[in-house]
Amino acid sequence: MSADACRISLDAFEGPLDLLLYLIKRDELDIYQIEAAVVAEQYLEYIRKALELDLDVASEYLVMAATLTSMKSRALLPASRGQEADEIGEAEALMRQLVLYKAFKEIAQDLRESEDLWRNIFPSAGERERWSADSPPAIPGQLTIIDLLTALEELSAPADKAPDQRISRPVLTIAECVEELGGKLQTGVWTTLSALTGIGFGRSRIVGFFIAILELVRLGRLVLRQRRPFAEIEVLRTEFW
Amino acid sequence: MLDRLSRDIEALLFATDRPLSIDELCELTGSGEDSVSQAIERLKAALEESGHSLVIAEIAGGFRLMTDATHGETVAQLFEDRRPGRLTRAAIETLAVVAYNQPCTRAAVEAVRGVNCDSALKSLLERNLIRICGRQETVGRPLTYATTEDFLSYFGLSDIDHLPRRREIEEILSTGMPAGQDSDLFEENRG
Amino acid sequence: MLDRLSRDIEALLFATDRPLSIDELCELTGSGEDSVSQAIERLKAALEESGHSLVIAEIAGGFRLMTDATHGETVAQLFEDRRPGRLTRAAIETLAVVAYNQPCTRAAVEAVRGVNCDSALKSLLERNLIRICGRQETVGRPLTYATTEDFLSYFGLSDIDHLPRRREIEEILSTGMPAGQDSDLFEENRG
Repeated sequence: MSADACRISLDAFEGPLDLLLYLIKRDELDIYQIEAAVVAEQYLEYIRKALELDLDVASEYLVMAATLTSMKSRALLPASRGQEADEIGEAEALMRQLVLYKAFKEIAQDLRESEDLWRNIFPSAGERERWSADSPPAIPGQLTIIDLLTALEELSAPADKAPDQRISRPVLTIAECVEELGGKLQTGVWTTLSALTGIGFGRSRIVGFFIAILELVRLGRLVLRQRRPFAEIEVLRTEFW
Repeated sequence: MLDRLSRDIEALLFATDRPLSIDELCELTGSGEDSVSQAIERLKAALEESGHSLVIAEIAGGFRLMTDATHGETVAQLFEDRRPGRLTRAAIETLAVVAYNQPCTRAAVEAVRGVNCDSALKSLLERNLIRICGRQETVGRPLTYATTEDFLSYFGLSDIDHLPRRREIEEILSTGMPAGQDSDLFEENRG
Repeated sequence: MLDRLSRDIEALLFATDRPLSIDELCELTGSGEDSVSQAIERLKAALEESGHSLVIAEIAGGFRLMTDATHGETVAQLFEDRRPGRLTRAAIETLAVVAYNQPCTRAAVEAVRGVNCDSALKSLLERNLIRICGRQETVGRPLTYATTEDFLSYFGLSDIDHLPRRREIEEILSTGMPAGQDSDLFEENRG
């Protein structure tokens, strides 16, 4: 990937599907015959460059990275019983999702053209003021539920911000994962992944941490171990942190 | 055929929601006063000649396109049974409180809003957005209010249960901090 | 010269603040459907012939007089400070999904777009291009969204059924919406 291509920041995309469509078009791939290994390679390469450029990468991109990595690794392994069907199902599901999203992107483009045209066409202001008596009640459509909700929200805003309210969560970026890891890991002490992410948090958070950890392993700042298949993954901070 | 300037002026006088003065028309079309005045005359003549129902009226120091008075009766029908006038801020707040707390007394609304709600309740009753639905069995047996069928149709709801819940309100109204795909998981923690 | 019925219709289409359907025009003018349709045609021809800047547009299930697009720049000056901006890409994509799947939940939109859609939905609700239309009778009873009349007017569509048909969408949606990425990824592992 050229340096220029990397400069297209992730901000230009409406999410992982949009980025995938861009890569498929760029590399002239066939959306109906996606080869997991090829697409995954391009996608991961793009995300890796974005991470190197210190761009914030939203967790949604990382979840897709994990999906593609899983598809890619399955594609490389010798097929076991039933696995081939899984693989096809997985690729098919992704293909359908991409085709659907692409269709909606095109519709959005058509709507955009209509918007540009109709923004330049104006109705008359109407003659309600001139012809109607000045009586109170309201016309449907003058007020929406949103007006009601906003009024309610503003009324209750200063009062109760009790701790049992919903936790709002911004999109987690890799940079944030790394920062949090730095705070939690002590040099020379093995720590489990679940202790780092916290139990009961979202999958995106786990994936985000996992990708951050892999990146830090690559840079030699962390060491990973897993005592047996499916055992807890453990992480050790090295002196190169 | 109308010239470009007359057409531009016609479009402006058609779309505007207030009379436009000659000065404003000059600025909007980038033309001089004489040209604009003459274009208005041509436009008047064209509308009259082909017998349109629209005329250029000179009111409140400006020009505006209007239906001519002979169509008054026809046009007035449009607005006969429909009721203009926006709800006031006080009325919207009061309505919101009643909708989410019904049945609910005047004192309860006033406790939330912190001000007297007499006139807001009265105007909501007049507009048939709320109704008196009973009395609360407490000291003084105050009247209680609830929303009406008209309230539902006004907001396009088929059931009062379709009003967004408080938690959903926060979700819809919270900006900048979108709830993630994992919102369901966060809620588990609360329980 | 325009006849009485055409003039009446012209006056109505000018004075109204929303599109008027053929049925409404019949009732308001006390004429039959054929007469009204023909009068509309005569009106269209008259406006075109004398080169007025006005056209009859068929939008949101009815007719309305509007300025023609060539005067857009001139007229837009009138509303410069209060015309809402173009929709963001996120908003317009979200709107596309809602339009083709209504009524539709937030989760369904997010499954198609693969990203959180809270703030896009919120801005569409604020601009009254979508509305809350009920709840889906599934776990959690999530709110459902649909497009509004303003949506049709905003994009110059005459009817929601007149959205161009898309084969891919129909095929894929007929076999069920795709699940969100999260569930795709983790369901395999559970299995």
